[in-house]
Amino acid sequence: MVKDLSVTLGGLRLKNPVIPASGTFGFGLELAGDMDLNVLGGISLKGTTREARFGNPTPRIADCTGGMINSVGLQNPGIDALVSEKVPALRKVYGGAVIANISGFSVEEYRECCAKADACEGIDLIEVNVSCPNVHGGGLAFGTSARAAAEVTAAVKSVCHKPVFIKLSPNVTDIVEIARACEDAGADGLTLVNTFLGMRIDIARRKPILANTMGGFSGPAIFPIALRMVYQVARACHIPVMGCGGVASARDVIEMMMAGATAVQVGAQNIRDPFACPQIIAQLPSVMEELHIDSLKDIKACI
Amino acid sequence: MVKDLSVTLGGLRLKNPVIPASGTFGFGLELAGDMDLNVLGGISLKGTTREARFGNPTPRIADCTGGMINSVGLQNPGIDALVSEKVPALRKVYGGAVIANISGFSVEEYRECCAKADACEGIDLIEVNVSCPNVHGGGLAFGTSARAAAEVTAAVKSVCHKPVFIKLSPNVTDIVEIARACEDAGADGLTLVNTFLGMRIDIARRKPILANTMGGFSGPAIFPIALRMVYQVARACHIPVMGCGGVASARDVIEMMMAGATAVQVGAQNIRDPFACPQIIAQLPSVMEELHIDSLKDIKACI
Amino acid sequence: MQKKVYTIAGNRLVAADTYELRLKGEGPAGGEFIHLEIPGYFLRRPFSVCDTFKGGLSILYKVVGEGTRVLSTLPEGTPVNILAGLGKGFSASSCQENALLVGGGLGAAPLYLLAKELKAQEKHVSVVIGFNKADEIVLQKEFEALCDHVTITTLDGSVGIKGFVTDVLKATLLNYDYFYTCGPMIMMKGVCSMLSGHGEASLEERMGCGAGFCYGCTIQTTQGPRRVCKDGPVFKKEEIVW
Amino acid sequence: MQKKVYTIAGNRLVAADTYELRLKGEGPAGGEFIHLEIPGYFLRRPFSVCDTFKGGLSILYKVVGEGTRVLSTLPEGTPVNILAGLGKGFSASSCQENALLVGGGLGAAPLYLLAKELKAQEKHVSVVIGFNKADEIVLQKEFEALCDHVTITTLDGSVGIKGFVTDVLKATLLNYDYFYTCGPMIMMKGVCSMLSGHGEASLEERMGCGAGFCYGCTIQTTQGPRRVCKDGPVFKKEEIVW
Ligand SMILES: Cc1cc2nc3c(=O)[nH]c(=O)nc-3n(C[C@H](O)[C@H](O)[C@H](O)COP(=O)(O)OP(=O)(O)OC[C@H]3O[C@@H](n4cnc5c(N)ncnc54)[C@H](O)[C@@H]3O)c2cc1C
Ligand SMILES: Cc1cc2nc3c(=O)[nH]c(=O)nc-3n(C[C@H](O)[C@H](O)[C@H](O)COP(=O)(O)OP(=O)(O)OC[C@H]3O[C@@H](n4cnc5c(N)ncnc54)[C@H](O)[C@@H]3O)c2cc1C
Ligand SMILES: Cc1cc2nc3c(=O)[nH]c(=O)nc-3n(C[C@H](O)[C@H](O)[C@H](O)COP(=O)(O)O)c2cc1C
Ligand SMILES: Cc1cc2nc3c(=O)[nH]c(=O)nc-3n(C[C@H](O)[C@H](O)[C@H](O)COP(=O)(O)O)c2cc1C
Ligand code: FES
Ligand code: FES
Repeated sequence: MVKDLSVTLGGLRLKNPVIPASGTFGFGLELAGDMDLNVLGGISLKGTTREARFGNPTPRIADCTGGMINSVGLQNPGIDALVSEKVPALRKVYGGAVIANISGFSVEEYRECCAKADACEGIDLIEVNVSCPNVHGGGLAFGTSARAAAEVTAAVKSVCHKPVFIKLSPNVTDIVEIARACEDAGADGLTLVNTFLGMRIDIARRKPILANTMGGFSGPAIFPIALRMVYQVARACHIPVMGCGGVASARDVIEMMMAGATAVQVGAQNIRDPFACPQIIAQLPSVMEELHIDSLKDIKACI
Repeated sequence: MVKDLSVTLGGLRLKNPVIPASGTFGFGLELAGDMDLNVLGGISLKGTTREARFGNPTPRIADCTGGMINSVGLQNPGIDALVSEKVPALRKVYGGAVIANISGFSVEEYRECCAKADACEGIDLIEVNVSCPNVHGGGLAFGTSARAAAEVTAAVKSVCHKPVFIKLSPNVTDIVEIARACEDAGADGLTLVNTFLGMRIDIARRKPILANTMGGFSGPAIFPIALRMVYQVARACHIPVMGCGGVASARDVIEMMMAGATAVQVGAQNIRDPFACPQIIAQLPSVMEELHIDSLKDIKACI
Repeated sequence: MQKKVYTIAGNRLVAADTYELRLKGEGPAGGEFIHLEIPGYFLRRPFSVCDTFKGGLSILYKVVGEGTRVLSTLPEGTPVNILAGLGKGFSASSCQENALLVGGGLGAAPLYLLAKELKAQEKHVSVVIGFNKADEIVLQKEFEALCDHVTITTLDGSVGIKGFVTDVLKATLLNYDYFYTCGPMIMMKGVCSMLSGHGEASLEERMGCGAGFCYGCTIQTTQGPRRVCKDGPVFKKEEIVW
Repeated sequence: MQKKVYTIAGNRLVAADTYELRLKGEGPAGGEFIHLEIPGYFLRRPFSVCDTFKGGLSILYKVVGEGTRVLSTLPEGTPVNILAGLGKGFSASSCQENALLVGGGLGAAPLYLLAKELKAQEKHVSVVIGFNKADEIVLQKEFEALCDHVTITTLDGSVGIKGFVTDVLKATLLNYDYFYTCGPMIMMKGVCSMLSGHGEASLEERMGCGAGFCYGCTIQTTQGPRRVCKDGPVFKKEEIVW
């Protein structure tokens, strides 16, 4: 039997739910020569800010059991280069859903960048990463306070016509509280989760491995926590959730969807294996067959 | 050169910093026939409450990449059986530091249990697990609110003469805030961290693996997050920290100590390998040699 | 309990999705089950000892999930880390003279080791084992070579008697003073409620340590909470709360 | 970039803590370095291609941490998952006639493949490579068989000239129109500031993807931010910000 992998996300039809997560697949272009990008349900582009950023000093990467820590620090060419160069170039080779991932250090920066992304023809959906420190709010990440997350959401929604998904940080006591605040402020959907704050030490040199001391931890190691958060939020909110965190196989995709995700992002696993997403997509039909699933739409939050 | 593995924790001298974490080594007695317990620096006993508890229904255990989830739910024989039976029996075969791990669902229960533990001769140190839901405070865990954690700390300290360590939950936005609140309320030390709230789904049966839906996730997968929390808290507080979370090797012990831990607990790794602690202790001298460490006291927070 | 590194001496398909794993290694590896590390998985997997021989033991396992699937791909010569000497097994001495063994599927595995022990004690052994289909049958020849009566049932009737093992117990007058059962819970429940005499059943739970100290496998019994891995997996019929 | 499963055809100790790993497999596996999966570790490890041959390639690696220690235990026949065809390597054609290669420790490895290419283009090749001690020397015979001049230095003077490679560059009049260097940063910095002509150096950074899309290995250059894995690892002397 032919399997139906398609899903509908924020009004967009995706040919399948598998989307490389922001920051783990560049702007798509970097891999266009190595694979057929068009097998991907969508692509979440590298996090973009108002100005171009070099990011943090190296080392920016540390290996961990079942995952990795990164402190890339939002290296990007700035929103103007995104909409005028990166997206048009990607659109020439890619027909699926293009997701712009926007970061900012002030509500104003979020609003401005999202307005530009909204006006860019090649972008289908806007994902707002609220994990950045709030420079006007004492340095705590926007995503760790329900009020700040709601404020960003409302500001962005006021300038966007395209679907807006808020991407939440898992480094919080109560993810549901923050998710609800975003929903109430008008978010069209949520992406759960970003990285966990982690750290490794080079015990021979007696100093942190990362030049930046701490960084974002992700990979298969975080899957059970991400899955729990997706489950809690999908039950508490009415807007769709993109599940993200530790997904590395077709089975993980299905588990995330059963927990309540409408689509699923794959992050660190791409870095271990650039062909992870096409491989997962290729494996989905046989895993669906084994589990007696005809359409992925049927399993959302089925537990 | 002979290596000095000893450390001083809350005024106690431990022959080495390696301590099986609460709930992952029973009451020590279960393993007394299988190994020489006296190689262990200390033993943190299974979490104990006022009344005996059966715990949660099975399945209580789920496997994960680099770790496991448990929802044992504090099965224990109650504080009276702990002080009258378990500890005296353990004391017959074990001479190291005995740590009672106390849980409760109200401040009053914590106070009462800790007072009994304090009065029990065989117990050297009291570890207060504030991860339980606060039945009088709306069901949120004591350990997720600085105020509730401080309240438990003060209540327990008012009845204890032995050193009291508060064991914190990592499921919080700001671990430093909670650690400081406990320090200010008189804690003699902190244990960081307890398990992360996680979940797994049996995708063939379409239901959560655990009868209890969610449970505590731990094991090597959480090491980078636990290490980061130990690092942050050890820098912010003046009281000693027992580092816990994902430790599985002698190198991990040293990394935790470099991050700021005075002693180190090993949890899920015991469940994978009952001989993990004696093995780690046996490997410490050669790893110290390789890293030019003569005494473990020298590396605490050395980065 | 002992931790050992054994070597795979054989890992072959013996029935549908079912493999016999032969492990060789030094020292006694008694106990009712072993707890086996599978590369890439954090927790060990428990398997009943099906047979022991000089310098080793064998288990029968079914591929039901990821771990057993990986296990089935490990070639001869692969070292395997196991905990051995785990669990309280069947008590052969509880039987006076005539034993009845009732198994379902791979529940037959630990019954085989028991049958050998009962025969060593010169007791009469009757065996009833049930399977879904012919291609799932295991140990038939081995039991026939060893025991006094062997009855096979299949759900589809392709081999032996058509139906459940309980159908046989209902229809046949079996002579036994003690019974032993291992298989799906629903089957064992039926067996225990149907058979009037004393007997024992071997239970299953998801396990953490497998060695009695994590309390991950606790069940409620008529005697209070008990750990399946250490106080069991075999419990007396009267102890079990179904 | 290609993902391949190659097989270990040899993994032998060739110097102190240093192994030669020979991998065989199908298809071209060009590129400056491979990104190799080590069982039990999440991230791959990058290693320069030292030599290529029909149906395979070899690398030289030093055991410096956990991953390389595990790698050194893998026996012949083990399948290894690699990404091949990575990185922008040395440009042999930038040299007109006389090439100078300066290596430190295992920095000699990628210079060997370069030397082969330069010789294939019929250029003169002088090599200076430095090691700490005699037991760390690698590729000496191979370079001697291939190149026009080979100078070895050791810090303790046990073999060749006593001192650093930069001591040789200072003391000797070397005839070259283009130089290539690979080794510790501090050495390459000395080499690039000492040698007046044009040249290239191969840099190292901790890597994530190794293939240009995670931006984990970005450095600042005189031309702006560059990814060591994709825009490098080889950069022109003038591009590098030390
Ligand atoms: C005392 C005992 C004896 C057993 N003897 C045998 C035997 O002889 N032959 C045999 O084929 N099987 C036996 N089992 C069941 C066997 O342990 C599981 O089939 C096996 O663990 C499944 O592993 P998996 O990775 O393929 O499945 P997965 O579902 O991928 O495993 C995930 C987790 O669930 C656990 N799990 C899954 N199914 C079971 C189960 N039925 N019982 C306990 N834990 C489970 C696994 O151990 C693992 O921790 C026994 C179980 C117990 C408790
Ligand atoms: C382009 C390139 C080519 C290289 N070629 C060689 C070679 O030919 N021979 C050789 O012996 N080594 C080479 N290295 C260094 C080699 O990658 C590291 O020694 C190796 O990754 C160490 O792994 P480990 O697990 O033993 O060390 P660990 O310290 O346990 O590794 C932990 C993490 O740090 C990274 N890491 C550690 N040291 C280095 C390093 N010096 N450079 C980059 N990443 C590092 C590892 O890749 C891993 O992600 C090269 C590095 C780069 C970037
Ligand atoms: C190298 C790297 C860079 C990342 N950059 C971004 C980013 O720019 N914006 C963002 O929202 N998330 C970023 N993330 C987070 C991922 O998109 C994803 O949310 C997280 O890694 C969890 O998924 P995983 O466990 O599958 O990696 C980055 C992750 C990694 C590993
Ligand atoms: C099976 C199991 C039972 C546990 N029971 C307790 C407990 O009773 N009290 C407690 O404070 N922590 C308990 N924990 C948490 C551990 O003590 C430890 O804090 C946590 O597992 C993190 O360490 P790890 O990653 O080394 O496992 C338990 C953990 C496990 C795996
Ligand atoms: S599995 Fe740990 S006590 Fe039974
Ligand atoms: S390592 Fe990923 S871009 Fe260089």
